[in-house]
Amino acid sequence: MELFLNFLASGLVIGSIYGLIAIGFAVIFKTTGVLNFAQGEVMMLVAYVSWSLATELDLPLVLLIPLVVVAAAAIGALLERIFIRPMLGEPVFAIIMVTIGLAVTLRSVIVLIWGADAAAFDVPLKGGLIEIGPVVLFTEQLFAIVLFLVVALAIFLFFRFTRIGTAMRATAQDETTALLMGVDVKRISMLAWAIAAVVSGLAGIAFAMMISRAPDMWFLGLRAFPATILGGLDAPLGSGLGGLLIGVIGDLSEGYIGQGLKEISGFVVIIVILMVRPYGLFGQRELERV
Amino acid sequence: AEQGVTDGEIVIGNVLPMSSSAALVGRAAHFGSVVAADEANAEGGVNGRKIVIKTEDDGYVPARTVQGLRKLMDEGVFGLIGTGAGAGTAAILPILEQEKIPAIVSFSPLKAAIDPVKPTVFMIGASYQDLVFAQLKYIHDKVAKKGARYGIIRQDDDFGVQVEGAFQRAVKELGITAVEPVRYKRGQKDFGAEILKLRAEKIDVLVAGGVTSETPAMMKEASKYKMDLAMATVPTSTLPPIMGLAAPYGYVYYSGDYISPMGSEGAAHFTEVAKASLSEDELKAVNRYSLTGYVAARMMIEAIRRCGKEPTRACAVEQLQSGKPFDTAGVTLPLTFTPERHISATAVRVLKVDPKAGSVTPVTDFAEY
Amino acid sequence: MRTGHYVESYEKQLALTTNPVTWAWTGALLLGLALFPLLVGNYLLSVAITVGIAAIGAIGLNLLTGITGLISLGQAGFLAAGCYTTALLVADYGWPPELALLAAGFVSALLSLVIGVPSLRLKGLYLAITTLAFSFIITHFLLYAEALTHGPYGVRVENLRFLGLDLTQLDQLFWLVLAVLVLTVLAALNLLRTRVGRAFTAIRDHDVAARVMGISLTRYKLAAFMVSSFVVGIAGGLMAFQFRFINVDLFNLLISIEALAMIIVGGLGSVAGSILGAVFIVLLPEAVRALTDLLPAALTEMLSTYVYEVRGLLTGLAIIVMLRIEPHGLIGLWRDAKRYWTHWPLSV
Amino acid sequence: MLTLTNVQILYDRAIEAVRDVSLQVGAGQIVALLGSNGAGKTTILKAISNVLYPEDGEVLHGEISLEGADLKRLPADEIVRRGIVHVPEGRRLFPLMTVEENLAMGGFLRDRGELSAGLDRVYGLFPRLKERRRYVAGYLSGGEQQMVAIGRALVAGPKLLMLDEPSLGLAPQIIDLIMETVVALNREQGMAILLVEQNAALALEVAHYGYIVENGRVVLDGPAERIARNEDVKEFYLGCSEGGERKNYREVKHYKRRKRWLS
Amino acid sequence: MSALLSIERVSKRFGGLTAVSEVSFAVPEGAIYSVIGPNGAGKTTLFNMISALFPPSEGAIVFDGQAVHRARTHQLARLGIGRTFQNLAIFSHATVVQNLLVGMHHALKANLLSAALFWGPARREELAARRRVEEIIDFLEIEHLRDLPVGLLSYGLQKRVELGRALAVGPKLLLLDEMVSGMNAEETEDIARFILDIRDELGVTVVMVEHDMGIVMDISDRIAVLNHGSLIAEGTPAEIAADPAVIQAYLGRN
Ligand SMILES: Nc1ncnc2c1ncn2[C@@H]1O[C@H](COP(=O)(O)OP(=O)(O)OP(=O)(O)O)[C@@H](O)[C@H]1O
Ligand SMILES: Nc1ncnc2c1ncn2[C@@H]1O[C@H](COP(=O)(O)OP(=O)(O)OP(=O)(O)O)[C@@H](O)[C@H]1O
Ligand SMILES: [Mg+2]
Ligand SMILES: [Mg+2]
Repeated sequence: MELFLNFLASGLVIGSIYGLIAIGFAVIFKTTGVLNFAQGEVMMLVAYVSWSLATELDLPLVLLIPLVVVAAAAIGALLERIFIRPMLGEPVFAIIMVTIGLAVTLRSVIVLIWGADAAAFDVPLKGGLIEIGPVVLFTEQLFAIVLFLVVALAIFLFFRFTRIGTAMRATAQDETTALLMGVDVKRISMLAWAIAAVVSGLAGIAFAMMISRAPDMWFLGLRAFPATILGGLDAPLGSGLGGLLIGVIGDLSEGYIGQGLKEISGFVVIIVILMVRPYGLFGQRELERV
Repeated sequence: AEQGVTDGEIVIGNVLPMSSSAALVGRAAHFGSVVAADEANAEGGVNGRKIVIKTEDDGYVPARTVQGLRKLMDEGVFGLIGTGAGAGTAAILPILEQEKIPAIVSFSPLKAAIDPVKPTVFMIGASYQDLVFAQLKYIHDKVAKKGARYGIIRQDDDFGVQVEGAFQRAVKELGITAVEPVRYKRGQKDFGAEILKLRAEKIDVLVAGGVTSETPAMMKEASKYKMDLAMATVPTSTLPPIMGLAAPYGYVYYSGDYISPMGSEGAAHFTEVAKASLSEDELKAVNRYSLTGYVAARMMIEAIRRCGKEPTRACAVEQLQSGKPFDTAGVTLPLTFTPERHISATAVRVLKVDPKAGSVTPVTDFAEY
Repeated sequence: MRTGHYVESYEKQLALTTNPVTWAWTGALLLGLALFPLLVGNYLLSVAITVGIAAIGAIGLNLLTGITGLISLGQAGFLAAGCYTTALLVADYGWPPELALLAAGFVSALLSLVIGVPSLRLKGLYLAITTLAFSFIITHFLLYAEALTHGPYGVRVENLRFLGLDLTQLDQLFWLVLAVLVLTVLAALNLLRTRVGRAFTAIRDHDVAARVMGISLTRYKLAAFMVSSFVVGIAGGLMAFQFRFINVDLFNLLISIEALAMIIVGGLGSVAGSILGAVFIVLLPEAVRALTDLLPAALTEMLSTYVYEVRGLLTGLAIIVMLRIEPHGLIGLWRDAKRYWTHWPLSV
Repeated sequence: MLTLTNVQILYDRAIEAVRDVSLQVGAGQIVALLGSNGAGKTTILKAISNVLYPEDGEVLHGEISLEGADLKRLPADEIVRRGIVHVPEGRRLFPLMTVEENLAMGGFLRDRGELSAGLDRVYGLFPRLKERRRYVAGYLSGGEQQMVAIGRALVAGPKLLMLDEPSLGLAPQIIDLIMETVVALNREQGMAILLVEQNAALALEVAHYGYIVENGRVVLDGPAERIARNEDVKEFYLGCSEGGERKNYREVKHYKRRKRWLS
Repeated sequence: MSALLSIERVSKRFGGLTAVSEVSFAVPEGAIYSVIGPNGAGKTTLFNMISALFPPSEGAIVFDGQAVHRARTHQLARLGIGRTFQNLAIFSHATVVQNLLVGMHHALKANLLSAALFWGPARREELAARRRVEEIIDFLEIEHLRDLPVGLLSYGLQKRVELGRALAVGPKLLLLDEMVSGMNAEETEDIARFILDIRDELGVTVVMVEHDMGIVMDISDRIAVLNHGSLIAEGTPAEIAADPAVIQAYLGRN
C-alpha cells in the first residue's frame, strides 16, 4: 500500500506537468482549431525566461510567480501577433505548419541565448521535504500538483462563467460568424495563446525546478499531447485530467510491470479508451447531421 | 595525391551533433580536435602541410550523419575522427568500410564499430561495459558491505545494453546480489517510479545509467527517501553541468574513464594548448569530450606524420595498427592498435566524483577489465 | 501561350496529360534525373537519394492524409516496419533484396490493417494520436523483440544486388530509388483518376454523402490505410538499402512530424506537392548550410559556435515565410506560376 | 444611413464578384436586395460587415459608409458595435453550442440586462426555441436553425439588420411570422433592414425600396412597387407568366426569353 | 401503380425526442411525391431513415420489394436510391465532373490493383462513365462548369450539381430535400422542369421535401403532411390544400 501510494504520488507529480501542458494544447485548439506543435517550445521559452528572472532578480516565489505569469502572457501574445496573426483565415494545416516552423525557430533561439547546457532552477521553495502519511514529496513536487489544481480550477471557471470563454468556443466553431457577433477574433486568438503560454509555461517552471532547465525540455510538449487527446481536445479541463491519468498510469505500469512500459502503457490506454469514446474522455463529439 | 591531401593541407573531418540536445558533447569534441590541429600546425604542420579540421553538423539525426560524411568526402577528406553519435556512427559504418576511410571512433563507443574488426575503423576508449564494470568491481571490493544489493536503471537502447552488460558481468564474476534491472525509454526525465521500485528492493548500490541530466534526476529521487547508495555512473556524469545538477542531492558517486579528468594533471597539457588556440567563448564549451576529440585527432595526425611526404589512407591505417604506441600528451596511457585489435585505451580508471566540491579524483590506477 | 490545344475525346480527357509540351518536359526531366549521378558528387547524390525516399514516403502519407483526410502521425512506425522487414529478410533469412523490398510493402500494409480496423471510428487528431501510439508500439516491439529484430543492436545488411544493380554504389541506388519513385507517382496518379481515388476524396470532403453515393467507409478507409502504408513500407525498405545498418533510432517521432511537414508544405492531396515538399524539407537544412558557408569567413568566425543555431533559426523561419507567402503549399506556388506564364503577357 | 458607392469586390485577387455597385439604405427603411444565384448579394453583405478577408475577398474600389463614417477600415466587431448586425446566409450557427448559448453570443457586446431581455424577446417570438434551449444547435432541423440565426441577431439589438435569405428553408407560416416581425421591428423601433431574398414576392411586399443585382451589377432599382411592376421582374422573380397571373410549374417551357436589361 | 417505396409505421426517437412517430405511406412507382410539414416535423429524419443513415426505432421501410431499413448506407445506391441533402453535401474540392463520377461509384468495378495500373477494363469503364456523366451534364445544362471545383460555385449551382450526382447513381427513386430553397422563381422553374423531365424521360420516381408550396402543389401527384413527427394528411394536392388540419398546422393564411 505504501508503495502504491508513492507510485501514485510520483505519477501525479509528472502527470501534473503533462496535465498543464495538455491544458495549453486544448485552450489553443478549442479557440482556434489549431494544434500548436510549438507548445513544448513555448513552455521551454517561458521556463528559460523565468530562470533568468529568478537568477537575476533573486525574488521570492510569491513575487516571481506573478512576474512570470505576466512575462509568459506577453510571450504568448507576442508570438501569436508575429507568427499566427498573419495566417488568420488561412487553412488550418498551414497554421499548424507555421507552429512547426516556430518550434524549430524557438529551439534554436533558446540555445543561441542561453547555450546548450542544462542548469538547475533554484528558488527558495526548492529542496524541502514534505511527508503526507507514507508519501514523501519534495516541496517543488507538491508545488507542481498544487499548481495544476489551481490552474485547472481557474480554467474551469474561466470557460464556464466568462463571456470571453464562450466567445472562444464560438470562434473555434465558426470564425466568420463569431466576427459577425462582434467578437474580436484576433484578440481571442491572442488571448488563447497568452493563456496557453502561461499555463504550459508554469508547467515548464515546475518541471525545471524538479529536474533542470535544459534545451531538450520541449520534448515534454510532444509527450503531453497524447494526454490532451485522452481527455478530449476541446476540453481543457479534461485534457488536464488526461495528463494526470497518463502520469499515474505510466508510473503504476512501470512500478508493477516494468519492461520499459512507462510510455507505452499510456498509449495502450489511449487506444483502448478511444475505442470506447472516440472523442476522448471529455471531448465533445463532432456533429454528423445532414 | 590521396583524398583530402593537397599541396598545403590535409583535411581531417568530423561529423558531430553540433546542434540539438547532444550539442554539449558534439561541440566539445569538435574543439578538442581543433586544439590538436592547431598544436600540430603551430609546430609547422605535418611534413610541411597544415592540418585542417572540417566539421559537419548532423543535428543528432542519423540520416544527416550520412549526408555530412558524403559532403566531407566530396570536398576531400583524408580521415574521420568524429563519427556522429550512436545511431549516426552505425549509419556511416558501411560507407567507411566501403570507401576505406580511416576513422577513429571516440565519441560514443559503439561495439559494432570494431567487433568484428573493420579494416579502417578504430576506436579509442573502453566500452561502456568496461567503464561501468570497473566501478562495480571497485564498489564491490572496497565500498559496499557484504551482501549488498545491486540495482540498475538503464536506457533501452544499445548504450543501455552495454551498461547492463557490465551489470550482468558483475553478477557472474563478482557474485553480487542483483535485483531486477529497470529500463526506461530515451528522453524520459522523471524517475520517481523507477527509484521507488528499487527502493522497495532495498538496494545499496545503484548503477545510474542515465546519459546526461537523467543521472542527477535519479539521485534527486533517491535523496528524497534518504537512500544510502553507492552509485556507479557513465562518463558524462563528470561533465560540469551534470555535476552542478547533482550537487544538491548530497551523493558522492563513481564514474569511470579511460582519459584523465579535466583539471587533473593528465589534462594539464591539453588545457594549456587549448588556451592558446580557442577563444574565450569556445573555451566555455570545452569538457571531457574535448579530450577524447583531442586524443583521436592527435593520433590521426601522428599516423599521417609517420607516413612521410606522401601520406595515403592505406599507409595511415597501417601506421595506426602498427602496434607502435601513440603518445597522447598524458591524457591517457600511450595507445596502440594492432590489425586484430582496433580498440585501444581500454584501460579504465575509477573516479570518485564529489559534485559539491566540484572534484573528480581517481581512486584506482588504469587497469584493463 | 499555350492556347490552341484542345481535348477532343474522352480518352484524352482521362489521360494524365495530353499536352505535348508537358510530355516533353516530363521526358526531359526524367532523362536529366537519370543522368544526375553522372553530373554530381556523392554528397548531392546521397541527398538526392534521401529526397527520393522521402518523396515516396510523402506520397504514401498524402494518399492517406491529404487525399482521404485521415491524419497520421504514425509514419515512423510504418517506415520502421518496412525497413526492418527488408533488412531482416535480407540479413537473417537470405531473401533476395527484390523480394524483401516488396515484402516491406506487404508487411507494412498488413500492419496498417491492424491499426486501421480499430481506427475506423476515429477522426482527425484523435486518429492521428492512435497512429502515433501504434508507431510507438511498433518501435517498442522492434526494440524489445530481440530474438527477431536484434533489438538495440540494430541490423546490418550486406550483399545488396537488386536486378543487377549494385546498391552499395550510390549511383545505382539512386536509379533504383528513382525508378520506384516514378512507379509510385504513376500508380498514385492512376488511383486518383479512377473510382478508388474519387472514393478517397469523397470520404475526405463529406463522408455522409460518400456513403449515400454507395461508398463503403470501412472498405475504403482500410484501403487508404493499406495503399498508403504499402508505399510507406516500400520507402522504409529503401531506407534499409540506403543505410545498410539500421536501428530503431532512425524512426523517431520527429520523422513522423517531418513527413507531415512535407505534405503540408508541398500541398495536401497533391502527388506533385508531396515531391516538392520532400525536396523542400530535406534540402532546407542543406541549403541553409550551403548559405551559411557562403558567408564571409570573418562573419562565420564571429558566429563560431552559434552558426548551428543560426542555421536552425533560418530553417524554422524559412518554413514560416514559405507558408505566409503561399498557405496552400508549394504546389499552390507552382500553380500560380503556371497560371502566370500561360496568361502572359495578359497577367499582371 | 448606409451608403455604398461604386463598390468593386474581388475574390483571390482574380474573381470579380461585384463591380460598381451603389446602393443606399435610408434610416427606417426596408430595402430589398434581389438577384439570382451567384449575383453577388452575399458578397455585398460580407463587404459591409467586413468579413471578406478570411475568404481572400477584398473591396478594391468604392466607398462604404454609415452615416458618413467610413466602414471599410473598421474591424468587424466595431461595425457590430455601431449597430450593423448581419444574419449570414445558410444559418451558420455554432453547431456544438446549445441554442441558448448561440443566442447569447448575439449579445456578446451587450450588458447582462440587455442580454436577458433580448433572450426573452426571442423566446416570445419563437416559442419552439424555448422548448429547445438546452439542445445542441447542430441537431436542430433546418428551420429551427434559421430561427436561431435570426433570433441571435435580434439579441444584438441592431440599428441596421442585414438578413441574408431569412426565408431559406422555413415553412410558410414561419416565413409569414418573420416577415411580420421584420415589419414590426421596422415600424416600431425604426430599425433599418437590408433584406436579401430569393422570395421576391415576399420581399417586395414588405420593402420600401428594391435593388436587383445580376452578375455583380445593379441592373434595376427603385421603389418596391415600381420594381414589382417591371415585366422582367414579374417573369423571372415573381414567377408570373406573360399575362400576369402566377405560372404553373407544370407548364414551364423549355426555352427562355432573354432578360431585357441584359440586352 | 404499385408502391415502389412504402413506409410502414416508422418511428424515430432521439433520446427523449420523438422526431418521427408511426408514419405510414406508400409512394407509387413513377410518382412525384411530396412530403411537407412545419420546421422540425421530421421530414429530413424520414429521408435519413430511407437512405439508411440511421435505422428507425420502430417500423419498416420497404423499397422495391426489399426491407431496407436495416441495410448499410452504402448498399442503397446499388439498390437504386439517390438523394440530395438539405444542407449542401457536395465534395467541394472536386470538380463538377468528379462529383458526378462519384455518383457512379457503385456501377464501376475497378479494384485497387487495376486502378493503380489503369489498364484494360479499368480504363474502359472510366471512359464509359465519363460519357454517361456528360449526358447528365447536358441534361442539367451545366456544360460550362464541368471542370470547376464545386466549392466555388454559387449555392444554386451547387444544388444543381448535387442533383446531377444523385442522378449519376442511376436511381429508381430520387429523394430531394429542399431542392429549391434559396432559389428565385426563375431557378425554381428550371428545377421544376428538371424534376418533370427526370420522371417523364428517365422514369425515376421522385420524393421531395419542399417548403415552396408553388412547386409542391403544381407538380406533385400526391402529398404527405407531417406535423410533430406524425402524418396528419395524405392525398392529392387539391385534397391537401383544402384540408383544415394542414392549413392550421402548416399552410397558414395564404
Ligand atoms: N470565397 C469565394 N472565392 C471565390 N469566389 C467566390 C467566393 N465566394 C463567392 N464567390 C463568387 O462570387 C460570386 C458571387 O457570390 P455570392 O455568394 O455573393 O452570390 P449570391 O448573390 O449571394 O448568390 P446566392 O443567391 O446563390 O446566395 C459567385 O460567382 C461566386 O462563385
Ligand atoms: N441526429 C439528431 N439528433 C438529435 N435530434 C435530431 C437529430 N436529427 C433531427 N433531430 C431533431 O428531430 C426533429 C426533426 O428534425 P428534421 O430535421 O427531421 O425536421 P424537418 O422536418 O426536416 O424540418 P425542416 O423543414 O426545418 O428541415 C427536430 O426537432 C430536430 O431537432
Ligand atoms: Mg448568397
Ligand atoms: Mg429538413
